[in-house]
Amino acid sequence: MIQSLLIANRGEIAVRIIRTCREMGIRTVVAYSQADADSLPVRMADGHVCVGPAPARESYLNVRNLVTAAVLSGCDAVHPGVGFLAENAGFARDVKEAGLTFVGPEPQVIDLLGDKIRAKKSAQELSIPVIPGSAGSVADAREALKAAESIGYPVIVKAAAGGGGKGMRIVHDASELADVLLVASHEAEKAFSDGTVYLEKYLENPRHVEIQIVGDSRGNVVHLGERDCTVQQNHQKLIEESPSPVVTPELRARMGEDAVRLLRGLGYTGAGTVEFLVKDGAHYFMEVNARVQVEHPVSELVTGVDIIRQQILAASGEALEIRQGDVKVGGYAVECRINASSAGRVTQFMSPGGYGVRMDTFLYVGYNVPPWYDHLVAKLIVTGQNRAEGLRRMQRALSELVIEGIRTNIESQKKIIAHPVFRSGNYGTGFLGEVMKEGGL
Amino acid sequence: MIQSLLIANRGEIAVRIIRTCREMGIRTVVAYSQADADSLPVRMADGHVCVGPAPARESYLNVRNLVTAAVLSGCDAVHPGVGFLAENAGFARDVKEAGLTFVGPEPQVIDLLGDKIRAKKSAQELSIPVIPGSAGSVADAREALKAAESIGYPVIVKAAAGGGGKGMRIVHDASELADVLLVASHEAEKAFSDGTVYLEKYLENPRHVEIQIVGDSRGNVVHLGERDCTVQQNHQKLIEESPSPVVTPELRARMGEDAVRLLRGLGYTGAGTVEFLVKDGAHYFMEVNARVQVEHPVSELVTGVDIIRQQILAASGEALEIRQGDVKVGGYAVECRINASSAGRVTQFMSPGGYGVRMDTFLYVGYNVPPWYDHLVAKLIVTGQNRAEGLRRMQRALSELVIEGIRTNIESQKKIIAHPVFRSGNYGTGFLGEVMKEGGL
Amino acid sequence: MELKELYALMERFEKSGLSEIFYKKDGEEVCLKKAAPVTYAAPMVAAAGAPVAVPGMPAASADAPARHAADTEFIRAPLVGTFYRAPAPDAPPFVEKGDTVKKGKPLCILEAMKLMNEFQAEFDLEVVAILADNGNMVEFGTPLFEVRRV
Amino acid sequence: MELKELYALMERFEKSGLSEIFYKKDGEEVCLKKAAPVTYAAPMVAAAGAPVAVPGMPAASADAPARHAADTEFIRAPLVGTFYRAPAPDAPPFVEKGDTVKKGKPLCILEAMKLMNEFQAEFDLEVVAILADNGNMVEFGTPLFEVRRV
Repeated sequence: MIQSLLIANRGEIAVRIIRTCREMGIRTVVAYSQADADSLPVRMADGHVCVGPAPARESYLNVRNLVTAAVLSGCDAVHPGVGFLAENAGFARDVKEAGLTFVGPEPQVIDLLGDKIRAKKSAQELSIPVIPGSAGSVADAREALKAAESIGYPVIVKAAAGGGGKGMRIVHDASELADVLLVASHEAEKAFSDGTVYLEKYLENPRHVEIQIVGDSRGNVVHLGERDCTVQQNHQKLIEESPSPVVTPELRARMGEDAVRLLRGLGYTGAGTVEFLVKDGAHYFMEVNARVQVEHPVSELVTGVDIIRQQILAASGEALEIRQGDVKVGGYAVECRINASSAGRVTQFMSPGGYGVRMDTFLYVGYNVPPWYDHLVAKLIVTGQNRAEGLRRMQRALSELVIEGIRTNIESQKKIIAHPVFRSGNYGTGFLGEVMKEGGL
Repeated sequence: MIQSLLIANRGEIAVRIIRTCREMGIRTVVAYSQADADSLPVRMADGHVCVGPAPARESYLNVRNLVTAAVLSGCDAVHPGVGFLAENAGFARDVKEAGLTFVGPEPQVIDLLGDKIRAKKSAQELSIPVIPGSAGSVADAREALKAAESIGYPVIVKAAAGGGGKGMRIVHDASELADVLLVASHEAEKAFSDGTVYLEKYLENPRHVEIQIVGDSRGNVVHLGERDCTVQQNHQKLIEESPSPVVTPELRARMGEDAVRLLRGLGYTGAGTVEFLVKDGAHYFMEVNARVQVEHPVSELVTGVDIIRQQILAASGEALEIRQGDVKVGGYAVECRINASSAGRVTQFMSPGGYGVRMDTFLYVGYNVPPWYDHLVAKLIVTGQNRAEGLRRMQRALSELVIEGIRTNIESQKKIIAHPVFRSGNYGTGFLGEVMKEGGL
Repeated sequence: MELKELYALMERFEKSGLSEIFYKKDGEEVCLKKAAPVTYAAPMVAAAGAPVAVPGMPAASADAPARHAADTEFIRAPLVGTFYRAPAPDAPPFVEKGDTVKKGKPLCILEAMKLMNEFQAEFDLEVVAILADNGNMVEFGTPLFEVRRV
Repeated sequence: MELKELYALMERFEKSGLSEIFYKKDGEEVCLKKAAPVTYAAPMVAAAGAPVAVPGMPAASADAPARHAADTEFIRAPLVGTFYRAPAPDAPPFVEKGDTVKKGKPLCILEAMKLMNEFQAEFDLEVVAILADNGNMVEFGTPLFEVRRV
C-alpha cells in the first residue's frame, strides 16, 4: 500500500487528492511553484517542496525536479492529478525508473491512448462503434480527398496527438479540404510537435457523453455510469451531469460494456474515461482520457464511490472495493465549473452549503489567485432525486456563492442553468454557442 | 401551498430554512434583531424586518412584533425554527389567530408535549415503555418518599415543564430527598415559572437515542430512523450520529413503531423527535421535542429526505412525499456541533469540503459574532459507508476547518472523535464527563 | 501640518488599500489606522435574486436617512407596525412639518395586531421632517420623525 | 518630505508587493503598512496533524534566513536535489566560510536523479555563510550560500 504520496499538481485537484489521502492515512507532499507558496494545498499537505518558478514548464512540467522531490522527500508514489504531466508517458516512465509508483495506467497504455488513431483502431478491433473516418492518418490532400469522398461531407480534420480542439477543423466540401488540411496539420505540429492528422465524419450538434472507468491490476474493470458534458464553450466543458438526459438504460449498458471491454483489453489500471459522441440514440467512440477527470465528483455522487480512493488502491496493487454488480447509479448530480477570468486577491468568499451541496475549491479569503495557470477555481456539485430537483438546488447554491476580488463566470452559469433549452435536456454541443450568439449570456 | 414565509429565528437554522424555501420557490422574510443586521440569513432572504433590539426577549421572543412583521410583510406563514418560540403554544396560537400558517404542530399538541408528565402519561396509555417513576407530580416530601421507595434509589427529580437539565437532580438515598426536592422545585419555578416536579428511576450512564418523525395533516406519520446523541456535556448534545452503534434492526423497528404510534395518536403534523433512553437493549420514553432539531441533517443524510421540505409541505396541508416503506436508512452520518466560546469578528474562515462533507453555518469572513445568542456557529456533517469511514472523514474535515477571530470547540471535537472509547461505540451519556475529569479534553 | 492637510491625508488614506500610516516631521506626528472593515451586503442581495415586490415590505431600513443634522434627532419606531399620521382616515394629521409640538401631544399612531398605539412627544419639539409614509409598514427602529428640541 | 511627496510614496507603495515601509531622514519618519497579507499556515499545519518525520524532508524554506545583509546576496538552489559541499565523501569541501572564490571555481554539487551537478561561482565572491547542510535535500530557490561580491 502507498505510504507517502507526492502530488505533482496544484489547485482543487491537489486538495481533492489530499482529502482522500488523509482519510486513507497516506502522508502527502505537494510539489509547488513559487507562485503557489501560499496555496491551500501547500497548507493542507503534510509536506511541500518547491520545484520551480511560476511558469509551468519550469515547475509543474519539470520532470527532473518533480521526480527528485518525490525521492528526496521520502515518497513512494506520485499522483499527477489532472493536466500538466497526467498523460505524459515519459513522466510515468521516469517515476517508475526512480523506483516509485505512478498513480495511473502503464506508460505504454498512456502512449497508445495518446495516439488518437491507434486508440480508435483498438476500439474498432473490439467492434466498438467509431465515427466513420479515414483508415488512419492522411498523408496528403489526395489521400484526404479520397477518404472524404467515401465518408461524405461535412468531415472534420483532427490531430492524431490531439486534444482541447487544437488542430481540429470542419470541412463542408472538397474545395476547402486541401487548404484546411495544411492549416490543421500546421496547428497540430505547433501544439503537439506532431502534424499527423486524420479525417472523420462531422456529426452535427451531437451529445458529449463519457463513461467513468476504474480498473485494478487484477483484471477488475468497472464502469460508474455516464457523464453528460454536452454544455461546452469552444471544446471546454462547463457543466457535467449524471445520468444524461438522453441515455436510456439500454444505451448505458451498451456504452458501459464497450468502455469496459476496451480498457480491460488494454490492461488499464486506475481511473479513466471513455468519451463518446451520441447522436440519434447511437454512440460513437471518440477517445480515452487516461487519467482522473475534473468532473469525476459527478459520478462519485451518483454511485457513492470515492474514485480517487479506488485509483490509489489500484496503483498500490490492491483490488478495487467494488464490482460491477455493486454499482448502482442513484439519483442525479450536476457540476458547474467556476472559472476565473481575472487573477488577483480574493477579498470575499462565501461557499454554498446545506443539503445536497458539495464544494471542491482551493479559494480562501486573502488568497492571491496567480495568473499563470488554469482558470478553474471551484467546482460546485449538487445532488437531487432527479434532474428537476438537482437543477433547482444548483440554482439555489449558485445564488449563495460569493467570490469577490476576481472576475468569475458565476452569473453566466446561473443563466445556463435557468435556460429553457438546457432545462429541456434537449440540445447538442452547439447549444452554448447558439445561446452566446443570441447574446443570451 | 405556502407562498411567503416569515422566519422567526436567526443563525444557521434560518439559513437552513431559506435554502429549502429557495428550492421550493417560497419567498422568505427574516425577522432579525438589531444585533443581527449584518447576519447571513438577513442577506440571503428575499426580505427582512427588524423586530427589536439585541436582547432576545425584546426581539426573537417579541410575539407582537413577530406576528405584525409577518402580516405586514405579506407572509402567509411563520417558521419558528429551533429554540426561541419554537415550542411556545401561545405564539403558535397568535400566529393562527392572525390568519397565518404556523409551521409546526397544533398549539394544544405543543401544550401537551411541553408538560413532561402529561406526555409521559400519553406514552404509557399507548403502552410505550417509560422510565419507572412517580404517578404524575409529587406534591411534597411524603409523596416523594413513598414514590422513591417503590421505584428504588437512585432516583432523579425532574421538572414537569423541564428541559435543558434545569430542575433536574439525582437522589441516591432517602435522607437527601426532602432537601433536593425543594431545590429542584425552586429551580424549576425560576426557570419555567412552574415548580411542579416528578420522580423517575435514575438510569446510570444510558444511551440517548431519539427517533426523527415527520407527519402530515392526512394521517401520514413516518419515522426516519434514530439519532444517537449520547455524547453530551451537561445535557448539551455535541455529536450526533445515525445509525446508533447500539441500536439493532429489531430495536430500531420497536422504537420507530412506538414513536409513530405516539405522534399519530396526537395527530402530530410536521417534524418532531421522540427521545428515548436506551439501557441494556431496552428503550424508555423520555420526551418529545415538538419541532425540528439542530441535529436533523444527520437523518437527512442517511435517508435522503429533506426534513424541512416535508415540514413545510405538511404545514401547507400537503401530503408527505414519503411513506414508511420508502424510507431506507443507508450508510452512516455524523454531526459535530461547532460552538463559539467567545464573540467577535471572524478574521478567517475556511470551510471543509469535498466528498461526503456537508457544512451548515452562518459564518463568513468579516462577520461579527454577537454575544447575545446561542453559541452554535456551525454544524459539520459527514457521511460514510459505515461508522469507521465516517469518523475518518469527520477527522479529515475537522482538520480542514479554520475559524479565526473567535474561540471555538474545534480542537476538543477532534479529541472526542479520536478518543478510543468514542471509537469503540461502547459508552453512555457519562462518557464526556469522565473524559473531562481525566483532563482528556 | 494644517488640519485641512490632515483631512486631505485622511481622505486619501481612506481611499487607499493601506491599513496604517505613521508620519512624523519636526515634532509633528500623525498616525492613521484602519480597523478590519469588511461589509458585503451587496453581493448577497444580488445573489438572492430579484426579491418579489410586495405591498408593505418595509422600505424603511434601506431608505431611511442614515444621519440627521447636528442639532436635531430622530424619533424611531419602538415597535413593528403600520404608521398613521392621523387618528382616522378622514381626520387631519396630528403634526405637519414645521409644527412645534408640546410634550405629551400625539405625534402618530402605530397599528400592531389591530391595536392603535398612539405615540406622544416626550419633550417640546419642532418637527423638522416626517420620514415615514402614512399607511406604510415600519420596522423596529425605523426613523419616523426628525425633530429639534425647543 | 512634503505631503505631495508622501502621496507619491503611498501610491507607489500600494502598487508594490511590499507590506510595510519605514522611512527616516533627519528627524522625519514615515511608516506605511498594508493589512496582514493573510498567512494562516499555523492552523492548517496544526490541522494536518503531526506530519510523519521523514529523513531528507526539506527543512529549507522554513528554516532558511529570510533576508541577508545589505551588502551581501544569496546564491539559491536552481533545482531540487541533494546538497554536497565536496566532490566526494572523503574530499575536502569546495569552499569554507570566509573563503574568497574566483569566478568559475566550484562552490558545491547538487545531486538530482543520480546526476552530480557542479555549480560554480558566477562572479568573484567572498563566502559570508554556508546556509545548507551537507547531504540534505534542498528545494528550488533554497538559499545555499550568503556571499559578498569582491
